[in-house]
Amino acid sequence: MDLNYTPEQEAFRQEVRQFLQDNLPDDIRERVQKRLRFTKDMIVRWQQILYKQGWGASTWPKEFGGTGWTEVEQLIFEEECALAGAPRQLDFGLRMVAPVIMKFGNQEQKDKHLPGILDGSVWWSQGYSEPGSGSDLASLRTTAERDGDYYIVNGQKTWTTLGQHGDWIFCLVRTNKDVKAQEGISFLLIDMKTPGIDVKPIIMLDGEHEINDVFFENVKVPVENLVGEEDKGWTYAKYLLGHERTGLANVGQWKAMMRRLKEIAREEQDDGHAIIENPRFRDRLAQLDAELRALELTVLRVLTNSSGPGPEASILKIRGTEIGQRLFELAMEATGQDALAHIPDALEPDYDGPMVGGMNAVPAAGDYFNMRKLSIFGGSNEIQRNIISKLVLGL
Amino acid sequence: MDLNYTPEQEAFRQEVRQFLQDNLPDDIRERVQKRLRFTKDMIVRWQQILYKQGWGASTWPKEFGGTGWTEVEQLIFEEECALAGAPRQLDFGLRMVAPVIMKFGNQEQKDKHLPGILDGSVWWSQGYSEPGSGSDLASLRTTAERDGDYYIVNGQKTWTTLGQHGDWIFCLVRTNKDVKAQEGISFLLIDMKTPGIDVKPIIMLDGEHEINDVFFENVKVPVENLVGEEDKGWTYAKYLLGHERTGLANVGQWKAMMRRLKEIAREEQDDGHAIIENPRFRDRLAQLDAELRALELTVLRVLTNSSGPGPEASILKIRGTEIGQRLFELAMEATGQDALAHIPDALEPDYDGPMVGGMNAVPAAGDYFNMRKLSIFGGSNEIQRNIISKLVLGL
Amino acid sequence: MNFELTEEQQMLQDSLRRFLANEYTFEKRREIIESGKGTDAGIWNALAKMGLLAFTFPEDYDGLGGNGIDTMLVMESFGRALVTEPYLATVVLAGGLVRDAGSDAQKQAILPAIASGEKLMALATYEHGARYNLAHINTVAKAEGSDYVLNGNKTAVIHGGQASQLIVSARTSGDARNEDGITLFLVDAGANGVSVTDFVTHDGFRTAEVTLKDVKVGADAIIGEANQGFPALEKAIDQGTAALCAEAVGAMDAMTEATLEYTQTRKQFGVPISKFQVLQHRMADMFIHAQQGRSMAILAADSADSNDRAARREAISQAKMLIGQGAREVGQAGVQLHGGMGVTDEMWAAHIFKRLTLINLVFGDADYHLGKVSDALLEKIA
Amino acid sequence: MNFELTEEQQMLQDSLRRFLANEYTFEKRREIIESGKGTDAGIWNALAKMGLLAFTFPEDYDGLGGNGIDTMLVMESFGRALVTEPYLATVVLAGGLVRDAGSDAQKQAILPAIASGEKLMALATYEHGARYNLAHINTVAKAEGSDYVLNGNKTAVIHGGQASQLIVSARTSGDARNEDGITLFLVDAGANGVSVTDFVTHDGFRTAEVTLKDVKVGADAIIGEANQGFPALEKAIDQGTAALCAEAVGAMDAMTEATLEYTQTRKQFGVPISKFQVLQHRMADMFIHAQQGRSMAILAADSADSNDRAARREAISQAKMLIGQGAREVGQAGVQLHGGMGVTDEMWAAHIFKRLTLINLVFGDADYHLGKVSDALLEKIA
Repeated sequence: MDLNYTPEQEAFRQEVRQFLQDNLPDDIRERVQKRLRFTKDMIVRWQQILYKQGWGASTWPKEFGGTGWTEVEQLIFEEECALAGAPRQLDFGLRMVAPVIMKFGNQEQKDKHLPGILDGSVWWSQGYSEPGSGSDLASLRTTAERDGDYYIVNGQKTWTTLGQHGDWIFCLVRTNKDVKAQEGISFLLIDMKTPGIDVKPIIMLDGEHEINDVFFENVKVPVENLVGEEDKGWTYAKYLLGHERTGLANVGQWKAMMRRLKEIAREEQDDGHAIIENPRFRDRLAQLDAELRALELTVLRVLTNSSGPGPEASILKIRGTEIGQRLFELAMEATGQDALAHIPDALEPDYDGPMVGGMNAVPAAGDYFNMRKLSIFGGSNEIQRNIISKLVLGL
Repeated sequence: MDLNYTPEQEAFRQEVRQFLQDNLPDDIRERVQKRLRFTKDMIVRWQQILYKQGWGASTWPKEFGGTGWTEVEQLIFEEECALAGAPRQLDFGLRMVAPVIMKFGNQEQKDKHLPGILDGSVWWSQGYSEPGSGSDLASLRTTAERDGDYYIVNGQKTWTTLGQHGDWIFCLVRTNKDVKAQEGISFLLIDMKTPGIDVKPIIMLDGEHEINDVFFENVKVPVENLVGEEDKGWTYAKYLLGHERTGLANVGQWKAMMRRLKEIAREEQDDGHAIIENPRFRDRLAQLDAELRALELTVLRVLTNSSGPGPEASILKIRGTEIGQRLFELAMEATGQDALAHIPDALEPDYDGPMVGGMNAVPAAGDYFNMRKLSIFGGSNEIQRNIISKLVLGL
Repeated sequence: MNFELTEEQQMLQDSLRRFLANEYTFEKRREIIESGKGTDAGIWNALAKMGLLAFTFPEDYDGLGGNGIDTMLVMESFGRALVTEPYLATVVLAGGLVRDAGSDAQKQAILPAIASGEKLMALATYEHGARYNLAHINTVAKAEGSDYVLNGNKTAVIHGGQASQLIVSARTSGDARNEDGITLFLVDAGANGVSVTDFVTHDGFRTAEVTLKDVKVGADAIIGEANQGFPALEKAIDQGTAALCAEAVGAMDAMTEATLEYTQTRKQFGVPISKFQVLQHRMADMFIHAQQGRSMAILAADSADSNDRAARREAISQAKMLIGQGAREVGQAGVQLHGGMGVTDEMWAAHIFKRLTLINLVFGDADYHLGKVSDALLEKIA
Repeated sequence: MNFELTEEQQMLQDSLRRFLANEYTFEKRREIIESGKGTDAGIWNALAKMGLLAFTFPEDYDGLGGNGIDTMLVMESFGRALVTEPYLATVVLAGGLVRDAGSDAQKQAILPAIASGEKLMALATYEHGARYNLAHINTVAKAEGSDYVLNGNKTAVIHGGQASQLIVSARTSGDARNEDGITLFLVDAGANGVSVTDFVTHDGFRTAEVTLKDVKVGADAIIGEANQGFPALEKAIDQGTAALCAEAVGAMDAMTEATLEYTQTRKQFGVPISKFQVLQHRMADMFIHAQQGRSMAILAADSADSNDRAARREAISQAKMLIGQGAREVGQAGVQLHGGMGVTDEMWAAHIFKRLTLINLVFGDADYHLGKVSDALLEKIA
């Protein structure tokens, strides 16, 4: 065992750090680090910068234009990006639809779709969940009926994160109702400019527009946009879930947030002293710091373990989301009564109107509220514990 | 609403307190307050003293020799007894079998059994649980077959607390196998000197002998010892469970233990200071103190609520056991490494052998271990939450 | 020892709940909040007509002589319906302060006006950097002849933007953090040098930042005695804290009920999710928290009127601590059990969650009050 | 970055586990504990033959040059089987101290004798009233010519009653709580003036109270330098703490396994209780705690050899804190899920629970280490 990074890994980290210092635009960094409202533009611009460097897809193999990095290198890259204040790259294209296209798509699909994901020119959205399906994903009801060279898609998808910016959407649709729920599902790529698609905002509890309903009414999708075989979509979706080993832990993001939280703890005042001097607050911070360290080590254990990915991902999902939620809870509590005011305009960088307290308080409560989604979306933590019980413990 | 005790209640409290001061023997008080090993003798002697005062049964109506006190008076009495260091009276006779005999027994049974419970001359044990029955009590398999004027009892009871001292035992037995589980159960009173009864100790995890297995092999029980009707025993057992409203909260006992814990916190040293000065320890004590206060208020709310007893008893059982367990956990942690040594002989008052630390440490770990039973026995806290879900929340 | 409501209290509670159920719907509430006014004349006048705004004032000043328990009943009902009206600010904090510490002239001028619904007030006392320390006051009131000139900044002034008159704490002697030397002043919101910035809060209430620049008031603006304002201020905040505890209990009940209803409707894998044991136990725990909270809210309400400072403060801090913790657990559990719907603006549960969260932050969070309880314990037993 | 065991480590772990599974049964363990000796010659000699007692000693002294990770592997296996042998006291604490701070002559005299299994040792350092402060030492060593005379009392001397030689910390200068002025002495357990009282612990280990009354030792009994013993002492306790962390992880695994097995066997209401979702999730949480604990035990083992004091202490305290908390959760959950059987002396789970509980109390409980981590955080970022 050796808990140190190798000299090569350390050199790699330095290279990434230097690149970030030289290339991450200040306005983007500011938006990220102050936790201001983020925009499509900042994601796309950053993706283009990475693409120019050849780092557009840290998780892809080289043959598709990826970096071919090891998992530890990917982790280092993500961590450095997060610590530097780079925006998180968009998962839907890079880490969700691309692996499926690479593994199950045909050559035309690869040629058509992967470059746009890599260079940031095409914004992908996810069309899995439906009203009423929730954790029971296979109960989905959106249908795709074959009509000549087209599928006619009807139904509704929901929880489509950032779908308001979407150019394309990948969807699970029902192509066969006469078989078991899992066996009649297909995986379709759909151009969101196709007539009959209607994207409607869902306002989150923090008042922000982040997720959407997507309605499909007689949407004509060319059959060439079917990935793999008809009715086999559930297999591909499951492949995708199994593909994700450690990303759910979000260690890089949470380390960046922990650093931010420590700054907040030094800045926010408690009866004339920094709140870090308050022993109760500090104890909770220290506790969380240790738990985050344990999470990071667990991620590294999983990554460097020679046996393949397993349902341990559920552990990382549970611990990662719990730690993330508590980080934002502490950040809110640090700002005390300053967190009460809701000033959505102050989430824009050019805001110069009235405020309560400083910039630590502006996003504090909204972020805490928003982050409740972490333990719900992507398979609730209850579902994750079911998975551990069944697949790891054999109960 | 009025959260103050009435002048009459305060006067009653003073009367009880004075009586305890004058009549509770010092040797018994010492055993209780130091949490030494307790004996049959101390329970019986104390019961006799109470009996002489006319206070042998604080929960019974006057017609059977009880005090006829209101529930609030009962609570005051219990609290004062606990705070003074009186031993807890034996529930099995006073609060478990007696109410059943009063409600469902015939006059002969009342005349024969109640006086011995009241004056402490007869030690009752409980024969409900069986190996394998656990929370699913109705699955019990001990049989009583009618043979002339006798039932022939065969089977095994377990978790019989203090059964090693038992003169009589009340048992749920199966008298009919051809009906639903709950409908073939009878309630029998059995003299433990009857041939065929064998009491075997179960050693608890603290090394102490507190509970027992009780084996029945062709035990002849006169039919006159059947309470109520044959096959109706389940109803009587359920009556008993419903009868217990707030005793499960154990507020008096825990208030006494809280007082003791505060003494311990003043006495035990942390780097040359009393451990109460350690902010982490003190915070946990303060937290628990507040929770105990909330529990006490909840008990009083239930007691003085004009609507009858309900499944709220499950809340009190859960909170009472959780608080009790944490009291003993803190008491153990207060003594630190002194708690490691296991010196069972030091649980006797005349012990003068070697010790580690003082008398705070002697019972500390054993008590903590022993108290794990609180959330298991008498319907585990999981079962209690099931009850709340179903009976209170209607799920 | 008696936890029963009087017949009058029961009637009050019933009619208030009925009124709110009919008039203060989810949609109506959203309209009021989005109107940006921070209060709704129709609702407020109706509350005045029900006598609620006068309930805890003495009978000599158009009141009914009610006590902390009456405030509790009102606030609990408000908590169930997430009412955002300025009751806490106007009636409990400012009205309570004037009632307990004001002169006869001040009571005469203020209490009937509050009672009738025509006057809104607020308490401007917290300052930046102080966090929850009430004595940490840097706003200065300097004597000039028989007048005083106030300078300073106040934060977390609940419904300050809606008030026509503020009660402002200022230092007339001593250093920041001294309990001595604090004086309470009545200041008209429209007076020269007063500027009030009104903000909506995340839960649809209002808070204000108040700046005082050379604001001149007469000696008759002092509530109670100069330099001796702290005990009254502290007691007012204690009463406000007790009121928040009651509100939180109402909101916890509402959250539990909303969650019970949602989980019994929502199906997954072919059964209502309320059939999953893990969710059942979590709802049982929500219920237990609400029950424990109710016991402590009663204690807080009963203690809030007391002049035994140590006992009152201990009870209030124990209550706010346990209720703050319970609010967190119940709020988070309620959202979680609503699944994805729980984090959308559409769901009642999301709004309850936000209110429960912010109640914990107002007048001291659970950790702050744990510190108070812990310190008191040390004093008592060390 | 690599978390894989070497082939040798894997073999060591496999053969040790096999040995314990065959030879160190529940019944055998009970016999050993009830014998009152505190160690079993057969088991101890077998461990010696497997080379375990020498693993972490330098090759020059019959050792194999192993490191903290090797200690972790041994202790984790011991934790799984609840081995009560004096490995921590003799090999990790005393052996480690002599290895890291002893003179060549001391190493020559001690390490091979430990390695062969013939010599048992213990570290006598904690004192009553100090709780977990290692520098709080009142035992005095007074120079008399070239000799030293020791007087004082030591507590929590793990396996002190089994040791033929003790390492005793004593103050040669400075006040209680000073890190400077502490000297470490080798003291024969049979020396004049040494009295050792042996106690069984609740979990079947042994602890001793040691009294030193005018105990005379030569200057050659000093380990390292006079007055400068604290860093070595602290490092030894850190290494012991890391070892306890590993042991706890083994015990947490054992508890999780025992609980999985029990709940799949035990039926209630006609089904194995492992089918109840609430119990399943609790077992999932036990598993998560054990996994988190394993990550931290590795960190502690890796850090234990380090001379970067601040980093080592932070890692050790973070590990002991999280593992202490995990041990509590896993221990309590395991007992609870065993139902009534869980609180009887018959059940394996009850014995694991007791060991997990006491591990938390040894060398600082979770709160103590939280305090250390919290203080370190303040230093780093304030």
